[in-house]
Order: sequence, then structure tokens, then C-alpha cells
Amino acid sequence: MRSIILQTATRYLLPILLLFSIFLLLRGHYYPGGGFVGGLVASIAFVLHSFTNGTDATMKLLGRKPLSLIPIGLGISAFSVILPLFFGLPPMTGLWVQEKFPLIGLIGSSLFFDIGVYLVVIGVVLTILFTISLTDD
Amino acid sequence: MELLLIIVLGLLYAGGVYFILRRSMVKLLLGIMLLGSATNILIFVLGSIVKGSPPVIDADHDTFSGIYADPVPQALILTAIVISFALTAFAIVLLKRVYALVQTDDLDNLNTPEEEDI
Amino acid sequence: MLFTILSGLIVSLLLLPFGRMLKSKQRILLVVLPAALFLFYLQYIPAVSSGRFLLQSTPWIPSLATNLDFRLDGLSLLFALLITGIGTAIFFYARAYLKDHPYFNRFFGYLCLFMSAMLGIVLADNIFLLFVFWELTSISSFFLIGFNNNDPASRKSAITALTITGMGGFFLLAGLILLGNISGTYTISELIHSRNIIIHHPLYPLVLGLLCMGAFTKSAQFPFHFWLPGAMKAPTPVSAYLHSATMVKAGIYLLARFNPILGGTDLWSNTLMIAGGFTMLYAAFHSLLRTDLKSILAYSTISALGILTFLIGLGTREAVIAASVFILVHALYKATLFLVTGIIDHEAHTRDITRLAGLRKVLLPVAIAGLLAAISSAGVPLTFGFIGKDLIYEATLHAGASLSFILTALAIATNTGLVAAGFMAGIKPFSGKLPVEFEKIHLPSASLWLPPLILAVAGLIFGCIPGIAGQLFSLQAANAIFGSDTQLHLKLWHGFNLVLLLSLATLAAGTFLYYINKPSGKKQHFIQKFNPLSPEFALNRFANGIFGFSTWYTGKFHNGYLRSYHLKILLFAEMLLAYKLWLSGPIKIDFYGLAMLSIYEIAVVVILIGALVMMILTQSRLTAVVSMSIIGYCTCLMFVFYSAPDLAMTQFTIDTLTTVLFVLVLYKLPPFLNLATTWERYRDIAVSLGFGVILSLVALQVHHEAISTQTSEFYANNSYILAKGKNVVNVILVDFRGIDTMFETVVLSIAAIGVYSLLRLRLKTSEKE
Amino acid sequence: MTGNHILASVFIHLFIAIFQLIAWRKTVTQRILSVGGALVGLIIAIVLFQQVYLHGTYTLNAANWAAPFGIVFAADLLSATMVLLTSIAGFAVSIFSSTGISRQRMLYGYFPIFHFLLMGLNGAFLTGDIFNLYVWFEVIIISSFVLMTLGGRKQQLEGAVKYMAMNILASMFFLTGIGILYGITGSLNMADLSTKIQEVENRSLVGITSVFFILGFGIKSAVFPLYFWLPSSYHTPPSAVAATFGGLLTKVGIYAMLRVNSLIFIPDDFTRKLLMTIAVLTILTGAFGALIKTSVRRLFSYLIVCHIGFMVGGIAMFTKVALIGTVFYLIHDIMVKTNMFLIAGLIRQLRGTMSMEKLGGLYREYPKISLLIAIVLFSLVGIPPLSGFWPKIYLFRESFSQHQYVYIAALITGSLATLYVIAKMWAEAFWKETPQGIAVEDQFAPLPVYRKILLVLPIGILGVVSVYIGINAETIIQVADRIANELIDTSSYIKAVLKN
Amino acid sequence: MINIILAILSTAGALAILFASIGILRMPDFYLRLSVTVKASSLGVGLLLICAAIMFPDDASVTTKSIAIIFFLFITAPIAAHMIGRAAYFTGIPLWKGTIVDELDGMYNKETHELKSDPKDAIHKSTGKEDDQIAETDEETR
Amino acid sequence: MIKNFLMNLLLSFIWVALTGTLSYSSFVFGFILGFFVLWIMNRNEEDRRYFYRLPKIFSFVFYFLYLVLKANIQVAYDVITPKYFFRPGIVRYPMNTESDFEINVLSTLISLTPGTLILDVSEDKKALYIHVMYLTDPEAFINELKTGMERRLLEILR
Amino acid sequence: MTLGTYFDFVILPILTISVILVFIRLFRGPAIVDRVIALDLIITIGIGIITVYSIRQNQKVLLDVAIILALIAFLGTIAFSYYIEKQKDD
Ligand code: NA
Ligand code: NA
Repeated sequence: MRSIILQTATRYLLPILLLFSIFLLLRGHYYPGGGFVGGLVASIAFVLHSFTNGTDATMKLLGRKPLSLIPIGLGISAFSVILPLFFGLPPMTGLWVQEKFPLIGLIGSSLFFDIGVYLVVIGVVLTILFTISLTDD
Repeated sequence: MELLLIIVLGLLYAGGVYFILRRSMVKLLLGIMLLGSATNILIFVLGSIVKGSPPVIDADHDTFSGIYADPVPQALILTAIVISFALTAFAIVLLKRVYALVQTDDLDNLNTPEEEDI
Repeated sequence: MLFTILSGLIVSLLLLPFGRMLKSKQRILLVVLPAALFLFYLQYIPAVSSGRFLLQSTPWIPSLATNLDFRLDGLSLLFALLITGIGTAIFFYARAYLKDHPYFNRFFGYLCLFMSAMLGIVLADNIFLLFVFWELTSISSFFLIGFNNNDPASRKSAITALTITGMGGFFLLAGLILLGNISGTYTISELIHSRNIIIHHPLYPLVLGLLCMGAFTKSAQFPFHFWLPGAMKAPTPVSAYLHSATMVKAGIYLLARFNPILGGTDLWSNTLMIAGGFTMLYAAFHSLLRTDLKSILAYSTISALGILTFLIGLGTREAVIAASVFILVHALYKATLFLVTGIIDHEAHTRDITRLAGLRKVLLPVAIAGLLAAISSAGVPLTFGFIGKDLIYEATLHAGASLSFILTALAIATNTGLVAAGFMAGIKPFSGKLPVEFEKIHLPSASLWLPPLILAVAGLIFGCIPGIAGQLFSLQAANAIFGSDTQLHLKLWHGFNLVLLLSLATLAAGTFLYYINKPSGKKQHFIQKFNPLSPEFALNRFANGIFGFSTWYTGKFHNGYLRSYHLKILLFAEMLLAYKLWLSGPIKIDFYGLAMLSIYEIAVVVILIGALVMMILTQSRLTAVVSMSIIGYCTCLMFVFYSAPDLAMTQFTIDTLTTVLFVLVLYKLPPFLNLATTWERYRDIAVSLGFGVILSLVALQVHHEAISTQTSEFYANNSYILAKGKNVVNVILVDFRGIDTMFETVVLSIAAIGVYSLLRLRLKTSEKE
Repeated sequence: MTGNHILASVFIHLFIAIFQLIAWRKTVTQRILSVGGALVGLIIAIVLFQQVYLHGTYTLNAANWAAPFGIVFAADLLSATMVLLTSIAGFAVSIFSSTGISRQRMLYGYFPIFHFLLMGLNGAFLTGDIFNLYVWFEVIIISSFVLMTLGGRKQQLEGAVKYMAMNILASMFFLTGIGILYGITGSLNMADLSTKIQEVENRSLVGITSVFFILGFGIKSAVFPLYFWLPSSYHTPPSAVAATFGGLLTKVGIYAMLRVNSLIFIPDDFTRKLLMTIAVLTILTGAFGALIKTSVRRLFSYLIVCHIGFMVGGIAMFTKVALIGTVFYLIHDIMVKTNMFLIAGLIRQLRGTMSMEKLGGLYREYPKISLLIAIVLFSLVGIPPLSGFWPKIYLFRESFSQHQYVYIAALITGSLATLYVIAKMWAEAFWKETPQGIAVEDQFAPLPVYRKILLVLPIGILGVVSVYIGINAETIIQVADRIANELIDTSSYIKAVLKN
Repeated sequence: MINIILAILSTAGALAILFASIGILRMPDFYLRLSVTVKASSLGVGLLLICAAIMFPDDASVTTKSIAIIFFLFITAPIAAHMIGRAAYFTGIPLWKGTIVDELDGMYNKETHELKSDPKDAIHKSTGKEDDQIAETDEETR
Repeated sequence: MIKNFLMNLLLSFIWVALTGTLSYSSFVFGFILGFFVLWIMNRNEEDRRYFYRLPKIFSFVFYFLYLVLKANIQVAYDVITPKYFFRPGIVRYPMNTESDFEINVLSTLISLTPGTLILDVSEDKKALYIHVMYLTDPEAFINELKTGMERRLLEILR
Repeated sequence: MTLGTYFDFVILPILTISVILVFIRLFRGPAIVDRVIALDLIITIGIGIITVYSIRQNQKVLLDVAIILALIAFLGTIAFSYYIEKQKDD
């Protein structure tokens, strides 16, 4: 389904959506949002891209199989879950950097956890959708 | 407003049940999704429902000053929604594969007899 | 005692997998085991016959009061000697009998297993331990009956035998446990102290019934007897050992062992006497009509077992004495007859009594053994059988005024049949003219004919000096069965009395019967006409009924239609929930508090319902998906109204993605078909509305219940202060209940991998698992 | 006692799976990771079991939030036992899979999903939070869906559709129940619920709530009339998968019933009667089904149903003796049922079929393997002194005490049916010669020796465990006894979790 | 003063949306419905969002969000309309009978979905009625 | 041109910093202020495109809003009155645009104007197919669009 | 009349009526494309309703939801049109 209008629009919608998804990710701890919604929005951005430019083009854009995002994301989340164990704390305990960062606020392990979730969600949604669109039955 | 939600969830349950009693695989899927929504609303309605007071603490406060919606059901439903999505996605694809294999959407055709077992 | 059992088990466990390493010359070593055990138990005769008994206990499962408790008293010793003694003979015999059999090692493995198990039964002093060995005998019997496993009949018989004895076993287990429950002990020798409690317990009939089920099935009492003729598919040494001399006597042992505990009541006597009496007569009659040597022996065995049951049921001092002696008598002559039959079968390749004749000319030692066994079974004076028969008549005559006549008549009739059957098996093949076809037969090696001969001679010796045999073997056994001293004293000669007269009359009648009764295929054919009346037939009918029912039932419930499964599940759910709701009484609805509605809320609900209706009515899949989306978006709006922005966001994005997924997949599918009948449709509508109403009512009920806000308050109060986040929902998700989220992402990941593999993986048909 | 390590058996599988995902398409690495990881998991489980056995319940407050606010994990003896059993079964299946699963399936994520499944099981056994239990259940079912469909053969997919539909229905009931539970108590922590539920004034609501859990767990554990998914699907996936399912999945339902019934909904008279009725009908349904099946795995499927009824009956009686029986049976059943399906897989390797009509000659050609299998089969039947026997004594004992004669009759019927079908199977598959005209595809004989060992070893391991359970029943009874005590008197669990 | 502006803006917005709704309900063919709804609704929602921006004057984020939403709506709505309109045309959704001209007729390559620009390249000028998407009766478009 | 724009932005940020209130109104005010300052400063420079393009953008926005308003009212009237006044048709509109971006903007704007809707763009990017509600004469419509919307737009974009 | 009540009793009802009108179109169809644009319009009006609601409840966090709706809603429409076209091919 080629459409110049859609293609052009996607060219600037994609970065906007991605930016917005990161925005949702980072502020989830304070306002509605978080890793899930962020990841969903980001994947929707790529889905849109794949609608317009074809799945292959999107794969090229990503530079890797979306499936490979899953272990990365899971790894990050899982690591941030077990990290407190090294400090003698139960898993999942929030660890916080003392300094407040501008714009983002406090940085803690929960942010890394959310980043992991974000990546997993992207990997999952894209894997599902791209696999479907690349498979013919 | 709770009454309204209660009616809605009843209808969603009813609709979901009706759909899973059909023969079509697509309807089965829709039914499952309806049941999922119904359950979510049920959980939602059983917490304390408040209008217009999301469980988000004001920027200049450390705790809530007024009333707020019960955050726990919301968190539970969020988890449930995401899980149902995973299940639904997989189910949809399963549907696709089954259709590719048996060329029908009719659930009654999914009975390979015992004689054909390996 | 434990080691005697373990030794057999260990040998068995070694033989089964590694028996092939045993060279044929080393096989004689196998006989060492039963022989050694026999000698071992012989040494206890002096001690036991003087009324002492031996105890051994090794802890095993103290919690269940199941320890390796063994107790060697007269009854146990009698059986132990039988098992090991006849076992020695059988082992010796089988070594030659199965010389070139490829599965020689397996055979001996099973046989050792059996011997141990049997020893275990008779030595165990704990009901669970007894049961353990009880089941092991069934299992080893299963393997032995099915030993010729290429033969379908053999396999079928093995299954039948296992099923019948297994069924009995489960009943027995139940009975034993109930007994333990009632008496509070699982030690057999202690049960006797609870006798009064037991026999007056309201469940006593049940205990009795269950135990009898165990005993009767094992000992082939009518109507469970038919597995035993089938078990003759086993190699003849097995028939001799298990199915005549030992295993089938396990039931008898059980009855004997429990006689002092449960016996002495009318119920006990009547049950056993009726079952035993009927069995002995029935089987004796049947034995006369068979043409297959082993069949004849099988039925006469059943009959003998019936006699034993009958005697124990009778329960008088004389009866118990008779039983204790007859056990030994029967074991000796019946094992002999079987072994003889085995040799005949082995050499003549037939067991058809109508064809066999004159074999004494070629198999003289065998013929002698057969003759000795036959006369013992007939109760010719100077044989041990004579003593046994005497005692039986003694018992029936002393049964009590009203009964004695009937019972004696019964015994005479049975014994007459058995005399004839014994002659048929032990004499008929050897008498008369040798057919040409058998002229080439040579006497096999002594390994084969020596064991039966020895057993037969033993019978003769015991018959000549019954006092010793009685003193050494039977006295304490009888005491154990009777529960007190029986003052058993066997004599060769009681003088001319009624008993002797009866014995002789029986002998004469039996001999006469033997001469007039010529078994033939015709007769066998005739008797088969009555098969529809036989328990085997009835049981087969019953089994077929069960299979038919199973097929119908399974097909009915598990019919392959998902919707029907759902219907059943949901109806079940509705029934339960409706019942519970009904119990909970009237439902309060606070309309005022619940119904503060705004127009936009109503609109959203109206649309949601409209979408639902549209979804149900539409024939187009895409429209259904659109409806689904509408429902999702309406839910999302609800979440916005009711303060759940996070939910709304997630619901919305996920709904959109689901829509995308749906359309990606759906466009190839055909439109919905209307496949349901109107009736089904109304039924489903009723079921679904019912479910919806129930859930709504439940929700209403729950809503009235005050909720504890402890948890949510904790979250709200500490979300920022402790967890440094202001969006409480998100803080719950990534901190308070972060573990949920962690593994929810795993769920997502798995789904993605699943989708990937489901769509990409195409197994070749040649691919294995 | 607090122990941050009790989740190790969860995380080990999580990380194995993650590493396997990273090593996507590298089947050798995945195999080594799987077997090695499963072994480590087993060791962890043994250590945990030992600690719990010696020192009592361990708890972990995830994210360091005190109960009932955070998610609490608790390893009491029941949990530790279940984890141990899962690890043993998982280890065995892992070994079997390393050669019993086709390379194609490995390339498409068999191993990671398998470890996710084990992770989910361990998590479900350890969690002390009802909603978290739901999450674990979902991990379990989604991985089972994937494993069920992996390979995408027609029959597999047919089974999977039914399996999915009904399992999702179960989750729906379960989740609804959780929602209501939260609605009436405001709590999700099971120990906390245990006290809060008693404060609910409207007792009938508690009854209604319990129905949802009965339905949810009932479907999971495949009891009558909710069992349909099981015989619809268990005969379709690869045997290693079926082994994991057959051994562990339905037992999660039983575990959950035990947990929830002991902590939250102490069975009242109605529930007991209901469960007992269900138990009896389940046993009979399974028995009837098993009688007529000729395909080995369909037969086993019905046997699972049948034997689930045994355990449900024990739960229905809910006394210490009955619970000892149930727990012991559970322990036995997990080991044996796992092994049964591995055996089915091995038979498939040996003969290329699992239909009794087409099988034959196994005993002649593979006597040692056959004998090994025989031991397992007899354990299943409950031939004493093998593992299936002892728990039945407890069940019989208690049902006589409670005058549950119908249940006794069902127990006997079920046992007898099991005995019969196993004997029949033995006669058909092992004794009988391969029927004329059936081409035997022996895929086993050409395998290199080490792969043969990998196929037989797990069956041996589980067989040895079964024999151990039978011979050393005393130990198991000790464990079951303590578990039963903990289930009857939950105060120690509650105390450990709530720390008060 | 501010209140009056808000009232006017919100009323205009709400009415625009209302008209869009009436439009989608009343218009005789798909293309007219599409045409009416897309912009009226975007305009209406845009006006309402401006109200929101004014209502929270002290919060820059609200203004930003409002602008962002308006921006997104204004760029996405026409694209969506274009996509669905084209799909509709492609699947043969008929034009209203009062349609005076259809210059798109015959310009698509049915195989490749390629659209030509030069009327001379038209594969098939509407000579035969069977290929003409302009409906003959009202019923066809309802 | 970019340089001027960035300079203008900088000036408005400085203004915001000076007033100390981070709000849209102060930013917009600062921007206008900065624009005038720059305009005055750059009166003698060569490149003054920046300074007349900005007003043009404003005027275009108002032109566009005017179109939208006008057409909306027309449509609204048509929608709520029982009788239909429209004469719809699909018109081929030959474009002068060069880049995809221009096409995109143009078509978006056309679609946003009530009464007109882009159905598709031809493969060679030369023609738009527009669904028009009030079509008296296709030629007149094309001319109006050419001289109105397209011309103004291209003036800004080029 | 305050602005608040004006919103409550005029603006929101108008929006509500609109959304119901659109739903009638959605219900009636007739073609799937009609339903799709009706769906799209419902979402757009939904954004409006959320906006007004967030004004009324003084909850600006709800606007975040509106952003998501605005950003993503059209993906659904794109998907539908993509496959309506594709389905025509098959
Ligand atoms: Na949707
Ligand atoms: Na409540």
C-alpha cells in the first residue's frame, strides 16, 4: 500500500512518536505512562513505519530482528530486579542514586526496570506483527 | 455509576459466554476478549470508584490531600490487560495457523480421530 | 526371615536384566536358593512344633506402623516349607523343562520373585506388609501366565488373572485398612486381642466381605474361579507351583490366618461354607468334563480350594485339623500331577486325555509318580490323601446335628468327583495300549521325572507315618488356624468306623465314575452350551457392558466440540454460583448511591451495549472487530471518567494493536456462518444471560461489603516518601508489586516467541518429535 | 525466617532462558545451558528443601516491603517440596529433550520456553500472594500454549485451540475470584487474607468467592466436569512437552487448591461434599476414558484425570490423614506421570508410533528398557511397595473414618481400571509381536550410544526416584505429615509471612 | 471576559462536532460522510483543546499538550481520510447518484493499485455502466 | 534565514529568563519582541526573507482559518437542513509541487478544508484526485485552488 | 450560570449526543468503511470529551490519555484501510 502522503507523514511522525514514547517512559513514575505504554507507543511508531514502507524497510531501520530485543529487555529488567541481592537486599528493592537529575528526577533501579520493560514490549509487539506480515499462509 | 458498570460487566460476561458457545474460532476469540474485559471491569468496580481523582500525587505534595481512586485494582487490571494481550495475540496467530491447516473457521472440524494418532 | 525373602528378590532382580550372563551349566545354582531356604525353614520345625514362634522386626515405615514384622508360627512354617520345598522340586524340574527356552533367565527371575513374595505373605505379621507381598504374587503370576507372550490367549489369560486377583487385592486392601481402623493396630498377631471389638463392630460385615473378596479371588472361589483354568496357559511348572500348590493357597492362608480374628460368627461360617461348598462341588463336576489334562487339574484344584474354604468356614476343631492336613496333602499330589502332566505334554506334545494312553511303557518313572499321586488324591489307604479325606469326613460328620448329613453328602459328592479326576490325570494317560504315535517317546532326563516322583513318594511316606507329619507340620498350623490347641494327632488307623466306610465308598464311587465317565470333545461341547450361565460369561458380559458404557460416556462428555465443553463448564459454574447466591438471601441495591450518573457515562454505556449487540448480530468479521474496538474504547473512556488514566492509555494502545493484529489475520477468513439451530441459539442466550446476571449480582453483593483500605492507603501514603514516585499505579507496577510486572513481561516475551515459532516453524513430515 | 535466596530457583530458570534467547538458534549451547542449568536448579531446590525441612518456613519480601503490602514469597515445606519435584522432573525432561526434541523445534525456542515454564511453576509454588499466583499461572499457561503448538502439526493445533480456550476460561474464573476477594477484603496476601477473610461479615460472599477458585483451579487440575481440555490435547505435543505437562501442570491446580483451601477458604460442609462428588466423578470419568483408549498417550491422559480425582478426594476430606495421602500422592504422581509421558516418547522413538494396535515386540527387542518401564508402570498402578501404594492407604483410612464409601468404591474402581489398562498396555505394546503389515520405524537403534543414554537416563532417574519414594516411604510420609500439619494449622505460615 | 471566550470557543467546538455527527449520519454516500466528518471534528476538538489550554494558564504542559494534540489531529486526520477513502474507492463503494463527475474512474491499475495522472492513460473510460461507481439509486449507497 | 530564526529563539529565551516566568505568554511576547529587534537591526542586510516570510505565514494561517470557517459553516448549514445543496464530484487536480513534503502539506491542507478531500495522489506525483462537495465547475475549482491555497503555500515553502 | 455548569449541561451533552449519532452510523454501516470512519470519529469525539472532562475535573493528567488517542487512533484506520484494500485483491 504505497501512498506518498502517508510515507511523508510517517517520516516525521515516527520521530515524534518515538520521542513521545521515551517521554512516557521517563515520566511514568510521576505521571501516567511508564515502560508499558511507552513501549507500546514506540512499537506503534514502527508498525506505522512498516505499514508505509514495508516490513523489510522497518527491519532495516531497526538494524536487528525485533526478537533480539526481548532478551536484552528481559535481561535489563531481570538484572535490575536481582541487583539489590548484591547489596544484601531482597530482589526488586528500589535502589536510588542520591542526586536528582534535571528533567528526569531521581534515577533508581526502577527506571532501569522500566527501560527493560520498554524494550521487551517493543520487541514483543514488533516480533508478533512483523512475523505475521512476513508470513504467507 | 457503579450500577452502570455492574450492568456493563454483566452484559460483557453474557456476551463473552455467548461467543464462546459458538462454533466459529473468531467468535471464540472475541468471546475470550470480552470475558477479559468483563473481568477487568469487575475488578475495577470492586475497588473504590472515584470520579476525576486519579491516584497521582500532586506535583507540590508528598501525599494525597483529598480522595483518590484505589490504585491497587488499577495496577492489577493493567497487569491483566497486558497478559490478555499476550494471550490474545498468540490466540489470533494460532487461529491463523489453524485456518491455514484446516481451511475452516469451524471449531467442529478440529477432531482428528484417534486412529490417526502417531 | 527377612533375608530369606530378600535373597529371592535380589536374585530375581539380578536375573531379570542380567540373567543372560548365566551359562547353562551354572543354572543348577538356581536350585540352590529354594533348597537352602527349605533347609533353613526345616531347622525351625522342632521349635515351632513345640508351640513356640519366632518374631523378627526391622523398622521400615514406622509412621504407618508398617515394619518388616515377621512371625513364624505353625501355619507360616507349614506354608514356608511348602513354598520352599515344592519350590525346590519345581526349580529343579523347570531347569530341565525350559532348558532351551530363550527366556530361561526371565522365567527364573519371575519364579524367584514369586517365591519371595509368597514367603512374604505367609511370614508377614503386618497387614500392609502382607498386602505388599500379596500384590507381588499377582504380578509375578501375571508375568508367568503371560510367559508365552506371543500367544494371544496367553496374554488374555494373564490380563484376566491380574484383573481378577488385582480387584480382589484392592478389596482386600480396603478390608485390611478398615480392620486396622477398627482395631487400631496393623499387626496381625495383635488383631486377635481386638476380636470382640471387630466382630461386634457395625462394619464387621463389610470387613468380612472385603477380606473374602480378596481371598476368594486369589483362591479361585466361585464365581471368581475362572481365571485359574485360564492361567494354565503358563508353563506347566508354573501351574504346578503357583496355581495349585502355593499361590492360590494364599487366599486360604488369609482365611486361615484371620479365622481366629474374624471367624466363629455365623456370617463368617455361612459365607465361607456356602462359597466353598458350592465351589468344590461345581469344580469337581466340571473337572470330569474336561479333556485337557491341565484343565482337569485346574478344576480339581479349584474344587480342592473350595474344600479348604469350606473347612475353614466350618471352623470346628475337626474341620481345622482337616484343613491343615489337606493343605499339605493337596500340595503334594497336585504338584506331582501337574509335573507329570508337564512331562507328558513335553514328550507327547499333547495334553488331550482322549488321545493319551499307555505311556507307562515309555515313561515308567513318570507313570509311577502319576499313579502314586492319583491314589493319594483318591484317598487310597496308606496314602497321605487317605488321611486328608478321613479328616474331612470327620469334620463334616461333627459339624452339628442338622448340618452334618448335608455336609457329608456334599463332601462325598465332591470327593467322588475328585477321585475320578485324579485317576483321569494320574492313571488314564499311562494305562491301556500305547498308540503308535507315542512309541518314539523316550524317557526324559531324571531332572524332569525325579521331582514328581519325590513329591509322590513323600506323599506316600507321610501317608504311612501320618503321626510324624501331623506333629511336625500340621499340629501348630491347625492351632494357629483354630486359635487354640486342637490336640491334633494323626493316626494311620482309626479302626473300622463310619469315616472309613465313607472313604471307601467314595473311593469305590470315584473309581466307578472314572470307568463310566469317558471325557470327550462332545461332552465338553455340551457343557459349553451352559456357558451363558457361567460367571465367566456373566463377567464378560459385564465387562463388555462397562466398555460399552465407557465408550458411550466418554463420547458423550468428551465429544470433541469445544462449545459443548464450554456449555458444560458454564452450566456447572452457574449452578454452583446460583445456589450460593440463593443461599445468600435477598440482594440489597442502593440505587441512590449507585446511580449518580452523568449523561456521558450513560452514553458510553449505551454505545458499549450497542456495539455488543452489533457484534452478536453481524455476519462480517471485520464489523465484529470494529465492535470489539468500540467496546475497548468505551472501556477506555470509562477508565478516564473513573480516574484511571494509566489504564485508559494502556487499554487504548493495546486495543489498537489488537485491532491491527486482527485485521492482519482476518482478511483471509470466510464470513461467519450461521451454524446453530434456533433452539441452540436460545439455549445459549439463556446460558449467557444467566451467567451475566449472576456475575452482576455477585458484583452487587460484593460492592456492599466494606473494603479494608489498609493496603491502598499504605501505597498512597508511601508512594512518594518511600518509593519516590507520584504516580501510585506506576509505583505499584515497578516497585510495590514489581515482581508481577517482571513476569508479566515474561508472559509477553513468551507469547512473542510463540507467535514467531508458530508461524515460522514448519516441521517436515519425516521429522521425528 | 527471611531468605533472599528462595527465589533462586525462579531466577536460575529466568536467566537460563534469557541466555538461551541470546543464543538463539545455537542448539548446542542451548542444550548445554538447559541440562546444566536444570542441574543447578535441582541442586538449588535440594538445598532449599533441606533448609526448609530443618529450619522451617523461609520468606522473602520482594522489593523489601513488609507483608501484606509487598509481594511475599514463602517457602514452607509444601512449596519447597513442590519446587524440588519440579526441579527433578525438569532435570529429567531437560535431559530427555536434549535428544528427544527435534532440532527444528530447538531452533524455534523450545528450550527457553521450557525454562520459562519451569520458572513459572517454581514461582507459583513459592509465592504467597494471590495475584502474583495468577501471574505465575499465566506464565505457565502461555508457555504451555507455546510448547503445545511448537511444531504446528494439525493435531497439535487442534488440541491447542481447546487447551487454550478452556485454560483461558480457567484464568478468567481465577482472576474474577481474585477481584472479588480483593473487593471483600482489600488484600492480596494469602496469609493476610487468611485473617481478613474471617472478618468478612457476609459469609455467603465468601462461599461465592470460593466457587470461583474451585472453578478456576478445577479446570486447571482437570476435574469433572471441567476436565475436557486435558484429553483433548495431551496426546498431541512432543513427548518431552507432554511429560512436563502431564507431570506438573494439573498438579499446580491441586497445589493451588491445597494452598487456597488451607489458608483462605477452609472447606465447609458444602465444599467438602462438592469436592467429594467431583472427586468421585473425576475418578470414574478418567477410568472410563482410559478403558477405551488405544493410543498410549490418550490413555495416559485419562489416567491423569482419574488420579487427580484421588487427590481431590483427599482435599475434600481435609483432615490430616487425608492430606498426608493427598500430598504423598501428589509427590508420587508428579514423578510417575512425568515419566509416563517420557516413556511414551521413548516408545515412539523405538517404534515410530504410540498406538497400541501398531506396537509390539518391545519386550523381546529391548528387555532391559522394558523392565525399567515396567517398574514405572507398576508404580503408577500402585503395586506395593512402589510409590503409588502408600498414599492410597491414607486415603482409604480416612475415607473409612469419614464413611465415604462411595469414594472408596471410586478409589477401587480407579485403581482397578489403572491396573487393567496398564496390563493391557503391557500386553499389547511389550508382549505382543508387532502386527503383520506394520512397518516398524526404529529411530532408536541407529542413534549413537550417548544419545541413547540421554533418552533412557531420565526415565531411569525418575524411576529410581519412584522406587525410592516407595521403598523409603517413611521419609516421604514424614514430609507429607509435616506438610499436612502445616496445611491444617496455618498459623506458622501466617506468622512467618506476616512476621507477627 | 475569559469565561465568555471560553464559552464561545467551547460552543463552537461542540457544535462543529455535532454537525460532523449529523453529517456522518445524514450524508448520502460514504465519500460525503468522510468529507464532512474529518475536518469538522478536528476543528471541534481543536477548539475544545484551546479551551483547555486557556483553562490551565499557569501550567505550560497543558498548553503544550493541547498544541500537540491539535497538531497530531490535524496531520493524522487527513491522512486517515485519504487512506480509507482510497480503500473505499478501490473496493467499489459507490458514489452518490448526484455526483456530477468522477475523474478517478478507470485511472487505477487494478492489479498493482498504481494510479495514473494522465486522463489519456485511463484503462477504461466509463462507457459501460457496470464499471461506474456512481450509484443510480439512493438505495445503493445507503 | 535559519540563523535569524535561531537568533530570534535565543532572544525570546533570554526574555523569558529575564522576566523569570517560564510560560507560553512570556515566550511568545519575547519572540515578537525579538523579531522586531532583529527586523530593525537587519533593515540594511541583503537576505531579508525571514522577515517577510513570517508575516506571510501568519497571513496564510489566517487565510486558511478563514477558509475552514467559511466552509464549515456552509457544510454545517447543509448538514442540518433537510435539503442537500451539494454537487459532489471527484476532480483531478494537476499540481505544481516538487517535493513530497510539499505534496503532503498541500494535500493535508486541502483535506482539512471542508468540502474537499484528497482521495489519492497519482503514482508520478503530478495529480491529486480530490473529492469535492460543492462542485459547480471542475475548471473553476482547480483555478481557485491553484491561485489560492497552492500559490500561497508554495510562496511560504520556497 | 457558571462556566462549569455550562460545560456540564451544554457542552458535554452535545458531545454525548454527537457520539451517539455517530454510533448509529456505525451500527447501520452499511459498508465496513462507513464503520471504520464512524469509529475514527468516535475516537476523535472521545478526545473532545476527555478534554472537557479534564477541564471539569481539573485533572490535567487526563490530557495525557487524549494525546495517546490522538497519536494512535489513526493507526487503526490505516490498518483497516490497508486490509480492506488487500482483501479486495484476494
Ligand atoms: Na481495537
Ligand atoms: Na467493595
